[in-house]
Amino acid sequence: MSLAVQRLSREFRSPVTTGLIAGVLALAIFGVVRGGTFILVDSLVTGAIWALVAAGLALTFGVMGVPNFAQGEFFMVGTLSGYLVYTALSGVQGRPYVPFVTILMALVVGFVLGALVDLAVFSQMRRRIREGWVMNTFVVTVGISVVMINAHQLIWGTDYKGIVAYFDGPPIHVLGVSVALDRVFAISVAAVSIAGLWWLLSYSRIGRAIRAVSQDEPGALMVGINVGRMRTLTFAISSGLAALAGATLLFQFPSFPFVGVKPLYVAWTVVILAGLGNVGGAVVAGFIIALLEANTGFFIGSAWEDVVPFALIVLILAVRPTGLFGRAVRSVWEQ
Amino acid sequence: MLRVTELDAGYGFLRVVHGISLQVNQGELVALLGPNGAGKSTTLKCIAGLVRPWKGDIAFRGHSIGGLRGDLVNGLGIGLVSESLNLFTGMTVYENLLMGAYSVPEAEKRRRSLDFVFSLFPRLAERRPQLAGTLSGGERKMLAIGRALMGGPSLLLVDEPSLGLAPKLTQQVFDALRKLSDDGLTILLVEQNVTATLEMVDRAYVLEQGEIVLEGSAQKLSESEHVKDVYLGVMA
Amino acid sequence: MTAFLWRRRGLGVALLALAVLPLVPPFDAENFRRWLVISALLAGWAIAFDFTAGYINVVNFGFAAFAGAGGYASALVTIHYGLPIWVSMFAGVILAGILGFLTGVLTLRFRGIYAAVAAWFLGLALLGITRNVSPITRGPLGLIVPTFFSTDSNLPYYYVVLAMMLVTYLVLKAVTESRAGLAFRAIGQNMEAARASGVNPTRYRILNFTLSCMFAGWLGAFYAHYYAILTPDVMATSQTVQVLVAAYLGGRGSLWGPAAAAFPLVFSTEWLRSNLDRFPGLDLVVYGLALILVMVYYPGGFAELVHAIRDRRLRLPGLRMRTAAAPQPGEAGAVLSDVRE
Amino acid sequence: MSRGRLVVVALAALSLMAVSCGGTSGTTQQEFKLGIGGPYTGPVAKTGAEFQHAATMALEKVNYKIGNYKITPVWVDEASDPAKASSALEDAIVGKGIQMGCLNWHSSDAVAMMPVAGRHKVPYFFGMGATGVVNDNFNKDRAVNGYWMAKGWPTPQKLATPYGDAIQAFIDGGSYTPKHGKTVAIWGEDTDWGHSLTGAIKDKFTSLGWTVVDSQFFKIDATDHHTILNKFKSEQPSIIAGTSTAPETMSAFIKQAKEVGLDSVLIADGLGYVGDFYKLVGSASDGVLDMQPLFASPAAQQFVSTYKSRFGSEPSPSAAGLAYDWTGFCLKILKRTLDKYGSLTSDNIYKVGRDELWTGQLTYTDGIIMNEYKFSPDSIPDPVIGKGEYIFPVIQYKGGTGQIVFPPDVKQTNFTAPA
Repeated sequence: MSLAVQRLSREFRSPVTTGLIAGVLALAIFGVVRGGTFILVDSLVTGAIWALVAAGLALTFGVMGVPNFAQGEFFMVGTLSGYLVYTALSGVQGRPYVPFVTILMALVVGFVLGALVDLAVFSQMRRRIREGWVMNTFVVTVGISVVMINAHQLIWGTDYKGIVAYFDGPPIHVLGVSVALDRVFAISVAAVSIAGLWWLLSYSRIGRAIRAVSQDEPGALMVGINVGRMRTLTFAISSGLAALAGATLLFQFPSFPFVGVKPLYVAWTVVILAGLGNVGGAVVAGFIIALLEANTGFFIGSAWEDVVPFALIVLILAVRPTGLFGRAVRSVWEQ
Repeated sequence: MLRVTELDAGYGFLRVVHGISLQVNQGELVALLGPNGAGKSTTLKCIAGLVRPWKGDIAFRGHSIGGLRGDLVNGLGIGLVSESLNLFTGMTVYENLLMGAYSVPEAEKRRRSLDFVFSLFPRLAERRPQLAGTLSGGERKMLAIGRALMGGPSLLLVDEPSLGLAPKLTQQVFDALRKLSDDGLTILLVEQNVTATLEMVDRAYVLEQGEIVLEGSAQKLSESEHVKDVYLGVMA
Repeated sequence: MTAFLWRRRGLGVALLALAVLPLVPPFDAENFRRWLVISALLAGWAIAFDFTAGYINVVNFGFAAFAGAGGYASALVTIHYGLPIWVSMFAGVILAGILGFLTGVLTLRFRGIYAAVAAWFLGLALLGITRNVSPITRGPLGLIVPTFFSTDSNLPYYYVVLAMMLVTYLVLKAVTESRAGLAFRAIGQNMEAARASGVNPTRYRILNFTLSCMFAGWLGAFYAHYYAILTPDVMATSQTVQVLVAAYLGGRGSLWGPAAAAFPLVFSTEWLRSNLDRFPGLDLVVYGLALILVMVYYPGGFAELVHAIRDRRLRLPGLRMRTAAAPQPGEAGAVLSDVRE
Repeated sequence: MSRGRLVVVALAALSLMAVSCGGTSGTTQQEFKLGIGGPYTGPVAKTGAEFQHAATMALEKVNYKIGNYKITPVWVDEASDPAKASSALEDAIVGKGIQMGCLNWHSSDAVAMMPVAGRHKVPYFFGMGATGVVNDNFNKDRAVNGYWMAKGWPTPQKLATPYGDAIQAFIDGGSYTPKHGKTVAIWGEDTDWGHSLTGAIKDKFTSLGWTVVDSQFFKIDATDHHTILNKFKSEQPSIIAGTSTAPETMSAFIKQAKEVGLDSVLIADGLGYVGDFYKLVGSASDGVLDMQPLFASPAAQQFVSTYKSRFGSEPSPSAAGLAYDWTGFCLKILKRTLDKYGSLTSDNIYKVGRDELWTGQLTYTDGIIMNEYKFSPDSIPDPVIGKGEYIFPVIQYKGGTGQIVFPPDVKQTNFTAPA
């Protein structure tokens, strides 16, 4: 705990951060007063989900230095395996545990696939590449993304494989805003997963080892950590999280080859705003992006929903080149 | 305990170490001396598995460990305190020490190691919840040594412990190393500070331009003309 | 100047070959001439892209947006002011140059992946703006653009784009061989060190971005007047990816490598697309796998292959003739520690 | 030595290119290659798949034969990219020797493909790229772009007017009273299609005296519409009308409209573009208005069941259905050409198109969607719209099936206003 306090107090010493938090609060209040409470509620729900999608991306970059352009495709894998599992369980649909089984299976599929991809691709690259690691892996993830999208089309076709809803029933009302049960489910899954990830990274032996690799690779080797295995594990966790998000959001993102495009863009926006490699920051930034989108959509028009955040992020970066909560992970990303 | 034979190593096209051989016996405190760029650190990294040797053999307790990955070398009981320390700057002192005992499964053993490190460096106990990145230079060095000790090594490799430290702090670190050696730990030390080192070690090798030019007991080396001319002369 | 040209005699041979190619079978068929046009256009873009990626080490991930902006500017000037296309193309050059300049200024403090992503986001914002200012651009409805020629062949288009590619190459190559080129490489390798040795990174980075975007916009104008239709999708990330793939497969930092790679790349992908049409998507799987394999096993790309042959040290994947030179398995840690110390 | 090796590399690259060029030979005398366009890869590949399946079924119906010609389909993948589309068409014409083209999806692709068809004088029929740019280009230079003979889908403006008329008819007939006066809010995907269709809807409603309270466009892949819908909710329009061609976007919009609790009449043009939308939307689609042709006739029902059993998914009337009919029309044109000229060449086919299709002499009445597909000198490149010809009725969904509620002469049921 004291660690978190230390970090927070350091963040707050920066006037930029303080100013930004004040700005976000102002935006939220403005939105609520001029628009309605739904801006706040919807931003919270959407933000939690974006945070989940982005956390894996941040983790992969922080630990492995891989800016993953294929993160959206692992989301796609999640929607697909979620759909296949859910329809396979059609005999027992309606039982409340079925959605949970579905998303857990998606998590497992994403995890295993991520591990395989790391072993087949990134482990091989690590043996060979000396310089330009970040950009080379970036290009490779572009290739992975192309392969996964089109493999989906070849094997499972182009149909929209989706569901109406995990949970039937009337929406619940929060602050006068109706929220469908599925979205309540999604925000709960997001909250639990993020808390789980946070616990894993902060307090477990493996989580510490992952952080150790991200902070100092030779140091990690020196204390006996199998760095390669930790990187494989990291990529697997990150892919698993993306797949989990995909399966959880199946009601909103039916599975088809290109379903990962939107989550990918959002995840990148969030991660850049937070500072690459900063998992905790990604969670906060997820909410900020959601709030920005909602306000833009309401006050300027939906068509501008991504123009404004993109432009704003570039401006924020101009003031603070490592993102809002960026750490100096220079040695990795300056290549 | 450690025997290095005809070791060649380097980076890219650049060969840094030319066929050196050395040996460290059980319980000894041995130093590898030499000027900057002589290949001392590279040798140490080869032993620790951070740099892959091009040629030659490294044997630990009779088993060849040349080219073994760093984490596996660590698992065999070889601890390394590198020149740049390689601390986990975003973790607390306590977490760093805990990471040092990463491959020690027994909680009891970990706790005993921790107590030992804290008794050796009481300063670290005071700094326990602080982030490693916020420590002073001397404290970092202590933490790096402490972290290496947490794994319960039977051989400790220490790279330039005096680097960047004030003489007083250097002395403290050297005292600690001497004490560890007296307690029976085998230590291989790389140093540029020849005078202070020769005062405390049992034996030493002098490495120049990747080759061993002199070796022998500390006594013998302090009396050698070459050492006097090149190193002690400069120091004086 | 003569010396400059003499050193380029290899280029002359290649160019002659490219100029004759669409006249000899089997390349003289219209579909292959079209592939040649696509290749030359991609080659030109890859050169301009490599000018930034391979020299100052910043990957302009918003590249297509700048190229597309050039296309839009040229198209709009032609439509509204009735200027000849040759003239209005320079509107594209100027607009893209200005945008490149602004991007250079905005991303000045960023390095590596941050600069890449900042350029990406700028590109996406530009795309969004293009889509939304529909009174001017017609947005997603698409802008019909006058074409260069009302000809029934791709051949004149090919010679136009080939000439444009050549000019792009010669100008950018001349810049990289001047003092500025040294400065670019210095900045690309280590900005602080470059600054310390008296190179003004600000000026050179902005210069680089501006030049690269100017040529991107110029070629973007060709795109507009060739395909006769512009939609905001020409600025999409997928278009940047095509250029990036050509540049990386070609090998960064040589300018000619990306250009040379563009031709076989376009031909093989179009061939796959044409012949695997029973399995839509299979061609892209092959393409993606090829990209992954090349990046994993031969990240130096085409240019390195040629250099290796010239230096007679052909290294095939998995076969290391100089084990000493190659980083060893599992030693990323060691490599990193080298970098850090 | 080194130079020699360099030459080897250069030759390798060149031969890779040359190999790419080889492989295809000219056509044999009795084989006729028919290009069938569609977005077979890319973000709307689902539509491409429906095209491919439907065209295959249409070809199978004539056993791949017209007279003594064997008809071979060549799939022209437009890949949702004008550059790729035009390249694919040129390759199909020159490399594979297609003599006629049929079907396409995007308007922007159509604009890039038109000059290619014109350059090689290969007539291309029934592209579904529908917006005004295609008409503009067609009319601008008919000598070249006229080879893009006829569109398979009229400009959205011509189609979208019935919504306004329908609502007016419901009001006049007493089955509907606007809850919040004559107010309408417009929504749509931010594409050529979305803008031109909603533009037409907007114009129609305005001309009928309605007030447009808001217009919102979103990216084609947006699936979170809560902001728009909550805004609409606060603005209280009686009707919200719009379109999206992306099923994930459309289904999310409709589900979220219900979640938010909008009480407006929802016009969602294009919901039925994907046959199995009900799997995604469920009961939230009850009461939604759309304009879709229906699989009504026994032949159409037969088509649906065959399609489902062969391809495992529900066909959509406007994608698979129309593609089936238009391919059938293409085959009829071939038949007519053969009868008239005795051989199938691009030139003869073009002449039949020009002399008989454009004049309205040659029409197609064996379709499963429309009664008659017909063109006229005034309508081209669009098909003739109207009763008995190309018409989309307004339908209202209930339990996943649509029933015609307008125009009155073909209506199957009465409009039900939302509670």
